[in-house]
Amino acid sequence: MSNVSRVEPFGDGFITALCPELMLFAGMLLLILVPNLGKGTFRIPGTQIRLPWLLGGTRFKFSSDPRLPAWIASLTLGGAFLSVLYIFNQGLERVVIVSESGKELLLINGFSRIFELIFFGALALAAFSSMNRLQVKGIGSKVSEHELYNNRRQADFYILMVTCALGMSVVALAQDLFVLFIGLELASFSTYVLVAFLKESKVGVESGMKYFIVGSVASGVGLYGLSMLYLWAGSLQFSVLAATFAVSGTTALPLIGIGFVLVGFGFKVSAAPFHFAAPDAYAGAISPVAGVLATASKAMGMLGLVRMLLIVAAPESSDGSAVWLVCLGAMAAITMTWGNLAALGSDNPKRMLAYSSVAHAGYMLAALTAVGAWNWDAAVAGDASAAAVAVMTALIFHLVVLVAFKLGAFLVLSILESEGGASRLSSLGGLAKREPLLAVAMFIFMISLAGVPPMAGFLSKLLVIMGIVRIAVGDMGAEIADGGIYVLGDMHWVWWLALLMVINSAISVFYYLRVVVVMFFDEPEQGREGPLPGGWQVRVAILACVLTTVLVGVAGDSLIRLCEMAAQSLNYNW
Amino acid sequence: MSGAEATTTVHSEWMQYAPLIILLPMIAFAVILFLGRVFNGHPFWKNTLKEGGLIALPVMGASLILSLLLISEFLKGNSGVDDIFEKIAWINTGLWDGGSTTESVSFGFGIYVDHVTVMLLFVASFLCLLINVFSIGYMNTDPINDNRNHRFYAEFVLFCSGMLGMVLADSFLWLFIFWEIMGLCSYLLIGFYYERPSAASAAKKAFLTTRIGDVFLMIGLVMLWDLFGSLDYAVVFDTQNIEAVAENSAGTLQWALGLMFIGAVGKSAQFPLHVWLPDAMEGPTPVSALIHAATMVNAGLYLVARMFPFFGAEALHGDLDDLAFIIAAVGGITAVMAAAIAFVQMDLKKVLAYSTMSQLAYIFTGLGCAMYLANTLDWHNDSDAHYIVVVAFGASLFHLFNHAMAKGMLFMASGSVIHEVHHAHHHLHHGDHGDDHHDDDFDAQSMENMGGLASKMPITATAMLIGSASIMGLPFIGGFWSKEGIIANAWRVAQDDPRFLFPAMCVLIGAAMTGFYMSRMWLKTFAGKPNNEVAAHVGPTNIWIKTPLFILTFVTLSSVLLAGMGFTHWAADTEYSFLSEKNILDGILYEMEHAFANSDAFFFILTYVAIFLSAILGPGIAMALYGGKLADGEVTKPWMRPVVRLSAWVNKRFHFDNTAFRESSLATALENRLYIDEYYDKAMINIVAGFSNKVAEADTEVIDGTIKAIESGSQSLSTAVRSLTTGSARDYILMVAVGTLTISLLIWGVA
Amino acid sequence: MIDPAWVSALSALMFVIGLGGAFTRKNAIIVLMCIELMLNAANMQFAAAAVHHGDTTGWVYTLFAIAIAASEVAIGLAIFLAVYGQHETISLDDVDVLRN
Amino acid sequence: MQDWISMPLVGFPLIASIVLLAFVSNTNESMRKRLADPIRMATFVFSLVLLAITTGMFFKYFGNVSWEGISFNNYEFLHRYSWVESLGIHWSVGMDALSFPMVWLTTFLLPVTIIATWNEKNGATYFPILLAMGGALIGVFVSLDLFMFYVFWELTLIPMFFLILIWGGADRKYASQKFFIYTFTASVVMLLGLITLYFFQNPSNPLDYAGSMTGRTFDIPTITQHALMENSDGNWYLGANIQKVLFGMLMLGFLVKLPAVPFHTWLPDAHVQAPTGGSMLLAGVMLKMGAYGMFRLPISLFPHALEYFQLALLIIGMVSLVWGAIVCLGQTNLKKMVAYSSVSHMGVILVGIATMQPMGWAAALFMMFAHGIISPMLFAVCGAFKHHYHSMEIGAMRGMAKHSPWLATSMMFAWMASLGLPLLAGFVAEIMMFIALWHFLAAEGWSVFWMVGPALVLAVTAAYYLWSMQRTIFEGGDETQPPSSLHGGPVPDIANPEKLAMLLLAFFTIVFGVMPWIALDMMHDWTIQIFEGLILPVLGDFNGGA
Repeated sequence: MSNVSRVEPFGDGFITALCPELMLFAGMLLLILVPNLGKGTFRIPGTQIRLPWLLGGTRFKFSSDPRLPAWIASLTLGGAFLSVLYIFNQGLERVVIVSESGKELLLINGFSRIFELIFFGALALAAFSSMNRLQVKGIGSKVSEHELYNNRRQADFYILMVTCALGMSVVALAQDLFVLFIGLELASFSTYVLVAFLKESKVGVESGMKYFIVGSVASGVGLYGLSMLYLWAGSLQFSVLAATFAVSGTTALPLIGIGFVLVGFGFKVSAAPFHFAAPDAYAGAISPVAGVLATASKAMGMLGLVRMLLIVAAPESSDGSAVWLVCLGAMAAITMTWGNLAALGSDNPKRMLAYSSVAHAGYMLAALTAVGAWNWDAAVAGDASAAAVAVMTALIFHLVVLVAFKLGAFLVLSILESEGGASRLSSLGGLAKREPLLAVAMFIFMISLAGVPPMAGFLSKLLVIMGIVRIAVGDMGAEIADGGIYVLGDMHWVWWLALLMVINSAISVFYYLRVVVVMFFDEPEQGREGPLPGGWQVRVAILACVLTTVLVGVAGDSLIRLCEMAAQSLNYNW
Repeated sequence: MSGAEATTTVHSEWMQYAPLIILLPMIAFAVILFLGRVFNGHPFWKNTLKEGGLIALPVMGASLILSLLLISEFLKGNSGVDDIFEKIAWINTGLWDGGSTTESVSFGFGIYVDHVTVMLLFVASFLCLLINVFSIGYMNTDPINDNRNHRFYAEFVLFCSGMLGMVLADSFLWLFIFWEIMGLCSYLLIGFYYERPSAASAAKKAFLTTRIGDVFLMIGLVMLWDLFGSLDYAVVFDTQNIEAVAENSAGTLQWALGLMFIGAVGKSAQFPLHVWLPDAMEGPTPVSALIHAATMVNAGLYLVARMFPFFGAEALHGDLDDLAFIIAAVGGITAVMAAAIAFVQMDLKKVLAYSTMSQLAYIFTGLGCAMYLANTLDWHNDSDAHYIVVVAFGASLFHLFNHAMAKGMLFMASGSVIHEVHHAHHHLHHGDHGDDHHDDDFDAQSMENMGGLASKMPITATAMLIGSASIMGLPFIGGFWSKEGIIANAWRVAQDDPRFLFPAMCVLIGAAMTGFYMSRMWLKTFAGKPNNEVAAHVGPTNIWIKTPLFILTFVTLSSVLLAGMGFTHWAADTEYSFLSEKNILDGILYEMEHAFANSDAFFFILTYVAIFLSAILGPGIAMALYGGKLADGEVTKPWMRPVVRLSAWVNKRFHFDNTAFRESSLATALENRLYIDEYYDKAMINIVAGFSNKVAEADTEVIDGTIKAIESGSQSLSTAVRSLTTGSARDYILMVAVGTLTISLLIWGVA
Repeated sequence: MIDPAWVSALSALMFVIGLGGAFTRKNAIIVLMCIELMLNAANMQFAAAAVHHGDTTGWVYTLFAIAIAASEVAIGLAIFLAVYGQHETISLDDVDVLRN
Repeated sequence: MQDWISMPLVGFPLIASIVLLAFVSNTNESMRKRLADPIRMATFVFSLVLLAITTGMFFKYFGNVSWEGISFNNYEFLHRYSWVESLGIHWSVGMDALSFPMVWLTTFLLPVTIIATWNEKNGATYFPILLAMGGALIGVFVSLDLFMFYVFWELTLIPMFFLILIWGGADRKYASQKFFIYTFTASVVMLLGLITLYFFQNPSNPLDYAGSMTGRTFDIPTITQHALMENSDGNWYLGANIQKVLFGMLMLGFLVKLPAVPFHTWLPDAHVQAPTGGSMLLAGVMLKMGAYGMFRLPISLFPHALEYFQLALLIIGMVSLVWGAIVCLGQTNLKKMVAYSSVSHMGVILVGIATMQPMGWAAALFMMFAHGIISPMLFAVCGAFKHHYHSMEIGAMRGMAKHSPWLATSMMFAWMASLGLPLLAGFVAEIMMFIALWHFLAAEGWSVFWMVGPALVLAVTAAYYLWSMQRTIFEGGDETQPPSSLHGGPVPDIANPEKLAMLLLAFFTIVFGVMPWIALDMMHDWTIQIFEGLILPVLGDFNGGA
């Protein structure tokens, strides 16, 4: 572990190393305090002396502004995002936070940082665009300015956003499986509440309940898997687990343990068959939250899987027989097909996007499978580590750009939602006439989701496919050049996942295009002919998403390099 | 960019202008069409320029003059066969035949002049000019054509361009190209009266029927190309090249030529692709005269005549006789069949149309026989055989010439009749109201509405008489010289090869039939008393119409001179010089002697049998049935009086009742063109259209249906998949549990 | 001292009961209880493993897990209350506005 | 040398259209109406500039490039700029005699399409979309990078999708989606093929322009060069099995685009519903992308597989040729008939390719070009017919020659050109194809009857065209009975811009029919170059010689 500085909690360099996280923490505190600032006084007991202590009472004008929590949260999350970017720009220092007993708790490197970028970026966009748009009266009614101003729940919402970010960043940094799990739970609990935030509506609470119940079962299974691993290895440190795994990894206990943990993360990435609650949750939650679920939360689950499978179980696969590979491959195939098929007939745009995010989870799982197969056959595996880095890069890249267009699509829906619902495809009717630029933005998101060039979605899908194919082909090219004779059947079976993936992309075009057709072709629903509700924040957020989608699609090289750097930092073996 | 590529050098001064013969009309096409579009209805355009007629006229005149200059130059012997001007490399491409390089291949355009070219060039350019003159008299005086004659003239000149181009082209490829252009013009001109459904359908029929032939022609050309690596006459007729091909591909060559012959069958309206020609009479009469009598239908003959060098090649001796027989047999069948159908036609132009088919069939028979002779006789070394072959081939070409002149004249004359009958009808029934013409059932083309016109239209009647005589082959007049030759040759071949008895019998019988139906036509139109009031009021025709008739009458009559000059011999023999070989009087005497006092007893008898059939039996029966005096007080020209009187006498003396025949099923079948059209229509509708509908259905139901099935299948699959998301959290938890179990089992199992 | 293996076995049994109960029971509260059972099975296993390995970290894990379980209950009950307010039932089968 | 010239050829139209569209989207309805005229003029002038550039290239004003004598896998105006360096993706553009005619055709059709649809509704958005279409199409033809090629390949779908969706006919919703999904499906399979091909490079001995991350390159000239080297001496580049599979995957994308039976059913739907401008570009250029792609990738890279699949291609080609024509005969919809005729003509291209003769390939190339001029005219006529008579049914309007002589003349001309009348552009390709086909068949010892099927297609083609003309141009000249769909309104002839467009198309149909060498010489040269540079060195004596 060279080049890594070890830092103890609150020791030297702790604050600089964890600057973004600490910013979040401070932001959380501010969110709790600032909206409560008022002319409240504290009467010294037994006296009539009232000392102004600024909490409670009649709130100040600035502190009663309903936009304040949103601003604080956005600035906090945005600041965290920018600080991570700044850190990247400065040149990343690898730092590991160790406990007093020498246990590694958190590791700061490119890989964890880039995931933080995803989390903070998605949440910042969601927070910023929810400003003014947060519905409190349930889906179907417009929010009056008055209702908005008098609602203190604004603060709760944004606090949850920030705690969510905090939990996610813990997941990103964790070097101990249990720490990771705690972060995961922190983020999960926040999202449960965020999903159920619209408690005044039937669908809001219902979605929250389902998400909560199924999520809890999944994390229960995961925790039990953790306990099995602990029972087997005696520690949940990644390094210890990996070392133990290399010795006795193929016994039943750790394997089933890993399988259980996989269930816990599988729910987060909404992999089939753990995805069932996801469409319901997305449909019931308000759109920015659904967007967060589809991007940041999914990235978190993916991160867990990567840590679990590639760090813990990778040594086991060095002999070319990763046992979880088949399992993951099957899951990937089922997930992408299921998601696409289900989305095909869905009339609710949010459910459709939910199923599409299931499909995207399938693509990412396929990539993960490919990483797992990275040195499947010594004869033809070739420069396997480079290949594995390539797939990992693709996976990260996909998660990063997904924020732009998946969240962007949800944000467009959120505008419609604040107008009175976006639960039918026809709600989008005539969008091209009502607000052409918004329709164009949605169009860009849709074709990007479908993987049509020159959007970022194409590049990411291309990278994933390229990664898979690269793993599958291995070093055959060099072998052929040396006179080896190979047939297509000699490739690793993950190649078929790539084929399934392109076929699925083709299917997916159908439902993405349907949205476009409705926007550009159909007439608006009755009573929705007029202009859309205003709000520059959400439009700025959408613009940011559009620009990212297009620019990354057209000139994605630097982002690819960033992701590659992150992927390289994942494992010393590579 | 390789545009023009010099392959040969320029020799003579007029020959280099040969392309202008084709180009001038082509340019005129664009000019007339454009000016017509722009100035349509303008008085100057309409009256002074005759809606383009007077633009076409000088152009066609120029073409004729250039042609004549070319011909005279050729006759003077100033030019070889194909070294006329710079050849244009039209298509450059390459082929690979094994080996390490490709071969470059080029298709060029050039001009090729030989005897056949010269003859047909004259026929085409001369008749085009005359018909142009005629058209001005015919088209511009009928108000129904007002404001659309520019279309007629434009298409007319384009047609002429195509015909002249076809004749002058130096390769089969360009022959085919101009051939198709003629087809297009024929289509457009037949459909000139586009508003009539019958015209529209006739135009389509003409194009399609010939197109079917063209398809085979094209395959034939492609095969021919593959054998020779070129389609240039200079290459394919080269003896050494033919030898090379003959060595191992004689069978393929016969196939290629046979397929090309199918194209000729279509273009020249021979059985079984003859159905379009009678319908094509829907076009204006000048079109019928030009395209369907004088020029375009000769294209097929020209093509077959062009194949002669293969048949005559020593290397292919005896290899192509089957094809020769097929050509002769197709001719024989058509000759009799068309003549029989002509028996019962009442429509003046249709009679002529069938006559055309029949006469073209004669020429095919003649060509077939000549080719058989050329292919089986050792004519390159044996001078007797050489003479036989040359004369046989020459007779066919001479008949082509005679027929073109006579039939062009006949059509123009018939046009003149129709024109005047139409006018008379118009005058009589509509007065000067200027009503629409087509609101009644009056048929100006039906011979029922004519009769006794000899006195009213003397020049027309004369022309018609001479033309008919020429077609019939009355001694000394026009077609006699060539037709006798064809019949004689057919029988000569029949002596060698019994298969040829069939065409030989056909042409002999056909001679009598021709005599009958041509006489019938003339008598019904010009002799006897007017059949109705309209016919009684027909007046003389205008000068534009008369002039060409007049000229052609003399051309037809003067064919005896051509015969005397050795046309028959010259047309077939490149060695033979046209003007200098023989004294013209000697020539005529020689021909006379040859025809009437043949030293060979067989041919001596044959000649007189043929003369009896065509000049006595056929016309005799016609006179007996249809002859008659003119109406009282009507007098015709002195030279027609004997004919009319003779017919009246025969009619009186030998008249018999032909009702039994007229009511027989044979007559009905003939009237219905032997039901061939009907069968074709049925085949089109039931088989082709039915099949295509089925295929179109299969396209939607099966191929697109598969796509739609995938689409709807995936939709229902989607519904099924989504219905698994029941909405109950319990089921979701169950799925998580199942998933957990499965994963555990899977991992365990794999481990 | 009881052999940790027995504790593990017991925890496995608890886990199975919890998981089985979670998808067989309709009432959300009972399902929540089943989930708690699953979490507690994990806790027990952590504890047993800590003993087995003689590693105190396991105890810490257990404590954290208890805290997690507690907050889970808090969130769950709040959500169920809200559900009841809207749907007037907390039967998992009957709360199915969102489906397909 | 203006090597950079291809870049603005692609980039400017795309950027200009995006700018215009973004500008227009921000305006309201009435403003958009007023903007239609200036935007139309702007796009028109712009397209004329493009045409001037490509025409200048032909006449050597630009770059002084001779389009003949460019040896195989060499390109003029070659311009390479690193794009995504890590993956070996370059902005790599260039032209050879294969792509240049297509580029010229695109730039020619663009202004003609604008003229022909001068009065299209929603002009302010319509014309920029046309421009974007043009840019994307040029992009396909000039790309010399697999990634770029694919990007532009898919990019063409987007403007066409909108053209159909917004300006299309009654069933445009279905048609536009079907068009998009069908062709997209095929091309993603192609994409997987391309990527698999990419990774079969040898990273331990990387080619030029290889990516830093992957050690492989997307650069077409480099790959082609490498494949050429590997393919020689009877070796199969990448081995026989892999080469065949990759060939099949690439061909699938191209066959659907072409389209060949049985992958053709998106075409009639798309064409019937597409607006005139869309149809013109779709039939004129977009279909040719398929044939172009075949030459550029599978044929250039996998000649062994081409030889292996020769017979299959021949059969697909012949079936397309015959099937398309017969289906035409059973159509009652004018535009559908014309659409199926395209299927038939694309069969000619495929058969030409399958002959594996320079002449057959030149025929295919010339067919691409000739059909690119003729078919827009066909669709312009159909569009005008629809526009004026409000119906697409054959027989809805008869006697057009009387009512609309201009339209009737244009129709007659276009139909005749399409059925292969000599001295019009289509004939040259057809006769060359037939000669090459028979040359191949005869060498293989096949019977002449195999020729009759495709040749009879010419008669069938004539049959359906003539039959449709009989029921539209001819007959029913009675002015008192205009089509009922006009509701007694006046019977108009086509407007002046349409006339101009028809005249232009007709003019070039004649020019390339009478003087085919203008385009054919460079195509011929290209076929010779690829034969002598690739096919012969690689395959040797493949057909056993003729």
